[in-house]
Amino acid sequence: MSEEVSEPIEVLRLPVELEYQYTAGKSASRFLRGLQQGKLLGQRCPVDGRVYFPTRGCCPQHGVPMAEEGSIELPDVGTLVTYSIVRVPSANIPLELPYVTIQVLLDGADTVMMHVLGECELEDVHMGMRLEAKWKPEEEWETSVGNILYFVPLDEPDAPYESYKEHI
Amino acid sequence: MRDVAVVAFSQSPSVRRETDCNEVEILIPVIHELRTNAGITNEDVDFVCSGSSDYLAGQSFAFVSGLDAVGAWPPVCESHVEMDGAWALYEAWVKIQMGYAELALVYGFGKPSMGDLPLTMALQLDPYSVMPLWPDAVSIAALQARLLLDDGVVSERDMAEVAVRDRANAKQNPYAQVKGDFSVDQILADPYLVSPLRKHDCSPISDGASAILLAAGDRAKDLCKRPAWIRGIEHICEPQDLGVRDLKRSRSTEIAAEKAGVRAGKIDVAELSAPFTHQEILVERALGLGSETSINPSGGALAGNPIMAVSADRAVAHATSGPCLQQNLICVLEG
Amino acid sequence: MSSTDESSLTASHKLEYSYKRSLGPVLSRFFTGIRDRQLLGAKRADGTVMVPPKEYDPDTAAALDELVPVGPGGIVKSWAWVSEPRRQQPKDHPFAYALIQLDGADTPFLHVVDTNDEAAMKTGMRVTATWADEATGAITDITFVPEDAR
Amino acid sequence: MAELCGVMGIGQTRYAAKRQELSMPGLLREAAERALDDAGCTWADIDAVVIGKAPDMFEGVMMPELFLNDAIGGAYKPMLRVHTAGSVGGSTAIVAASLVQSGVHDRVLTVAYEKQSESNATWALTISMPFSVATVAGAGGYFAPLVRGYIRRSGAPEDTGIRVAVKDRQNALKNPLAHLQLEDISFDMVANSPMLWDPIRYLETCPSSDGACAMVMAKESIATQSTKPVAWIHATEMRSEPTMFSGRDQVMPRASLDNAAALYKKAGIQNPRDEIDCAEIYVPFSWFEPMWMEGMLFAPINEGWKMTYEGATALDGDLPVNMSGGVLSSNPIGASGMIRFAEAALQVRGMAGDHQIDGARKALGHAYGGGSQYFSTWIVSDQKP
Repeated sequence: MSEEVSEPIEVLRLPVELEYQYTAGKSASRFLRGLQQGKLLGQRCPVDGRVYFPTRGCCPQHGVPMAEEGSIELPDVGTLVTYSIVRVPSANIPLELPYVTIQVLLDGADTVMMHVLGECELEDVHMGMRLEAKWKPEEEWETSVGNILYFVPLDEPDAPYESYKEHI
Repeated sequence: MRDVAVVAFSQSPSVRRETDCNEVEILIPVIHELRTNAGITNEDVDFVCSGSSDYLAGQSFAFVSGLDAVGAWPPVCESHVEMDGAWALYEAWVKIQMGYAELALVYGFGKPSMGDLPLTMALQLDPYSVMPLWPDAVSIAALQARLLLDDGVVSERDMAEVAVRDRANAKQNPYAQVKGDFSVDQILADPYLVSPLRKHDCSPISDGASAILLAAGDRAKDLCKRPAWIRGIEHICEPQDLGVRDLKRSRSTEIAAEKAGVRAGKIDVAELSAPFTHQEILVERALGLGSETSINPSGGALAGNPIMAVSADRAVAHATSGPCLQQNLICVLEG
Repeated sequence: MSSTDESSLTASHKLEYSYKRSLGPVLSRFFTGIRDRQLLGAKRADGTVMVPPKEYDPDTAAALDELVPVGPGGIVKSWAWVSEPRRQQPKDHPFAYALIQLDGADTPFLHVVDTNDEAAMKTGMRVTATWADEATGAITDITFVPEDAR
Repeated sequence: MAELCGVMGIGQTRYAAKRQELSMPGLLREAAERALDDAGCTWADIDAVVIGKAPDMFEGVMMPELFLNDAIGGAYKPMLRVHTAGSVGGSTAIVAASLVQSGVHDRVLTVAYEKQSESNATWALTISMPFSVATVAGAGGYFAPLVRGYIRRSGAPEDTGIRVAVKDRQNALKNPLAHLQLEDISFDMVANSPMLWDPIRYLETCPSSDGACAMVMAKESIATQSTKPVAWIHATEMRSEPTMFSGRDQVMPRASLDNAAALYKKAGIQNPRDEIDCAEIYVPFSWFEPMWMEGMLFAPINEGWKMTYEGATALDGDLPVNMSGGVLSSNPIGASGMIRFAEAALQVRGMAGDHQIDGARKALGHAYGGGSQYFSTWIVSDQKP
C-alpha cells in the first residue's frame, strides 16, 4: 500500500450527447428549397401585406399563418440596416476575426435578415450601405442560407436613413 | 377564492411524428381555433402562460417562438413554466385569483418525436450519481412496476386491463393516437419491451399542442354556456431520489387530492395522465376512485400523450412530471 | 428532392457538451471513495443510511455530513431488463438496471447489474460491486454482478 | 382585492466565475438558508417553492428543479419552475409574489440561480440548429447592432457606455458579494479594453457567474410581525412581444414602454424620476443603462444618455441605478433578474450595507430578456401601499 494521500475529486466531467431529428417546418422548408435554386423567397403577411424574409411559420405580429400563395421572389440586393464588428471567437462560427455581422433589408422585404459582410474595409462599414449577395458556386447550393457566402458593397449611393430606420 | 372556469379548449391531434410542421406550426391553428371559438381577440386576454421544455425541442429558448403563434402584439402580459402545460394553467389560475387577470390564455406544446424521448428523460435525474448511467424513462418505470408486481400491489393483468380500457375509450376521441379493441390475453402475449413492461404499458410518444381559456366569474358565464368551474387545484412535488420514496403509492397525488377536495363529492369522470399503466393504477388509488367514476373516457395519456399539452386538455383531473410520478397536479372541475 | 415536394425538410441535430460537475463536500467524498474502491452512504438524523449520500436530507432538508462505509455487497430490490441498450448506456450488451440495497444501507439506489441473461436476474438476489480497472471516481466506475458469480 | 405581500427575507450567494466548492444543491442552499435566516423562519414554515433559471442546457439537466427541490425544503410541497429567458429572475419573483397576493399561500420561498461554470454560456445561448448559419455569438453579438442603432438615433456621445461601466464597477467595490472587484477601474481602463462586438468593449460587458438569489415573501399578517424591516410590494408587471416582426422597434420595444406605464399606474406613481429613490436595472451591456432609462420612462426618448452623462444614475445622483454593481458586475443569468428585485428590496429595507442609498423608500427592480422582448418589474417600498 502506498502511503501517499490521493487528491480528492472535486469536479467530474460528464458528457451529454443527445440526437434529434429536427423538422424545419412547412414555411421554412419552402424558403430553404428556394435557396437551393438560388431564389430568395419572401412571404406576405395576409393581414398587412408586409413581406417577411426570411419567412416564418406565421406572422408574429398577427398570429396568422403566412399566405402560401403570397410567396414572392426578392432580389439579392439590399441595404445595411445595422451591424457590429465581431472580434470574439466562437466555436460555432468558422469566420476569421474580425468580421462584420450585419442586418440586411433586401429590396422589397419588410424585415431584416442577419448575415455577414465581406470584401469591405472595416473603416468603410456604415449604416445605409447598399449591398449585394455573394453566392457560392451553383453546384454547391444546398437548402441553406449559407449559399450566400456574404454580402458585398454595391457601388451605389447610400440609402437614406429614413428608408430603413423603422427596421432597427 | 374567486370562481374561475375553463371556458374554451382546443387541441391538435396527437400523432407519433408530425413530419410537416415545426412546433410553432402545430400551435398556430390550435390558438387560432381557441380564439375563434371563444369569439375573442388578443386584446381581450389579460394574461398568457405556457408550458414547454427546451430539452424536448433540443434547443435553448424553444418557448420564445410560441409568442409568434400567439401573435403577441400589442405586447402581452405573459409568463412561461419549464413544465407541463398543467402548471401553466395553475399559474394562470393564480393570476386570476389575485385579480391581475379576468381572462387568461394557457397553452402547452411539445414535439418529443424529434429526439429519443425516454433517453432524453434521463437528463431529469440526479446529474451526479444517476444520470451518468443513462437510465431511460421506460427502465425507470419498469423498476417501479416490478416493485409493485413482486409485492402483489398490482398484477400484469391489472396493467393490461388499464391499457385495454384506455384504448377502447380512445375510439370515441378523434384526437387520440392509439385506439381500438384489444383483449387482455392478446396483449399479455406480447413480448416485454423493458421487462416487466410491455409496449401497451407505456404511453405513446406524441407530438401535439393544446390551449385553454380560463375566465373569472361573470366573464366565464358571458363566454360560455356551460363553463367548467375549477373547484380545487393543487400540486405537490416529492423528493426525486427513488430510494427514499415509497414507490408503491403516489403520496404527492394523495396530498394534492386531499387539498383539492376530490373526495368532497362523487366524481363522475377522471382523466389521468400517468404515462405507464401501473402508474395510472397508483394514481387511481391515490385519488380513492371507485366504480362510480368513469376513468379516462378520452383514452387518457395512454392513448395520446402530447407531453407538454396533456394538461391544458380535458376537464383535467391529473397531470404528472418527473420519474415515477414525482410531481402531480390535481384539478377538480364542476359543470 | 423536387421543388414541388411539400413535406418538411428534416436534419439530424446533435446536442453535445461535456459538462463540468463541481461536487461540493459530500459528493466529493462519495466519488473520491468510489475511486478508492470504497462505497459510502450518508447517515440521516433517524440513524438510517442512504446511498448515494446527499448533502441534504430529502425529507427534512437537514444538512448531512456523516458518511459511513456501505457494501460492496447488497440485495436487488427491483430490476428492469434492458435487452437493447442504447449507445449512451453503460453496457453494449443486454443488462439490468436495478434498485440495490447495499449492506449497511437502509435505502436502495439505482445502478447496473451485469449478468449473462435475464434468467439470472431475480428480486432478492445478492450482488456485489466490481470496479473498472481504472477507477476515475465516477458512478460508472462500478458495475454490480451476482455475488455467486465472483 | 389582492392580499398584500411583503419581502421579509433575502439571501444571496457570493458571485464568482466558478463556485467550484459547491454542487448545484449547495449553491441554491447558500442563498436559501440566508433568506430563511433573514426572515427568521425554518424550512417547515415555507408553504411553496418557486424556482427560476435560464435554459436547462446551461447545466445539462432537464428541469433541474425536480432534483433540487428537496435540498431547499420543498419535499411534499407545491413547486413551480419559471423560465422566461433573461427576465426569468424577475418573473420568478413575480410568480412567488402572486402565490401570496392571490391568498393561495401564506409564505413562499423563491430561488433563482445559474451555475454557468458547468458549461459555456455562449455555447448554450447560441446552439447551432440545422439549416441555419450562425452569424452572431452569444448575447453580445445579438445586442451590439441594437446598441449601434441606439447611438445613431439618440446622438449619444460614444463614451456614454464607458461611463456606465466605470460607475457600476465602482459600485461593485461596495458590494462584497459582487463577482467583479476591479479596484483600479477607470475611464481609461474601460476605454482601452478590447473592442469585442463593436461598439461594445470588453469592460462594457457582463461577466459569466455562478450564483443564486433567494427571497422569502409572506402575506401581510405574517410580514408585519417581522422584527426586521419589510419591503412591501406595491406593484408587479410583465410584458412580452415577439422576437421580430416587420417594423418592430428592437431598440426601444413597446413591451418595455407599456410595461413601465402599467407598472407606475398600479403603483400610483405619476412622476417616476421624482418618486422612485433608486433602481436596479438589468444592464448586461453598459449601453442598456441609458436605453432602459428611456424604456422605464425616467427620461424622454433619445435622452436617457443625459442621465448617465450628468451623473444622475450615480450613487449620489437623483436616481441611483445599480448600486450593487448590477449585471455588469455579477451575472448568474437565471438569477440576475431576481438579484435586481432583491437589491431593490434591500434598499427600502435599509439593509444594503455599503451601497445603501440613505432614505431609500421606494425602489424599482427590473429585468429583461430574449431579444429585448421579455420585461418584468416591481416597485417595493418601506411603506405599505
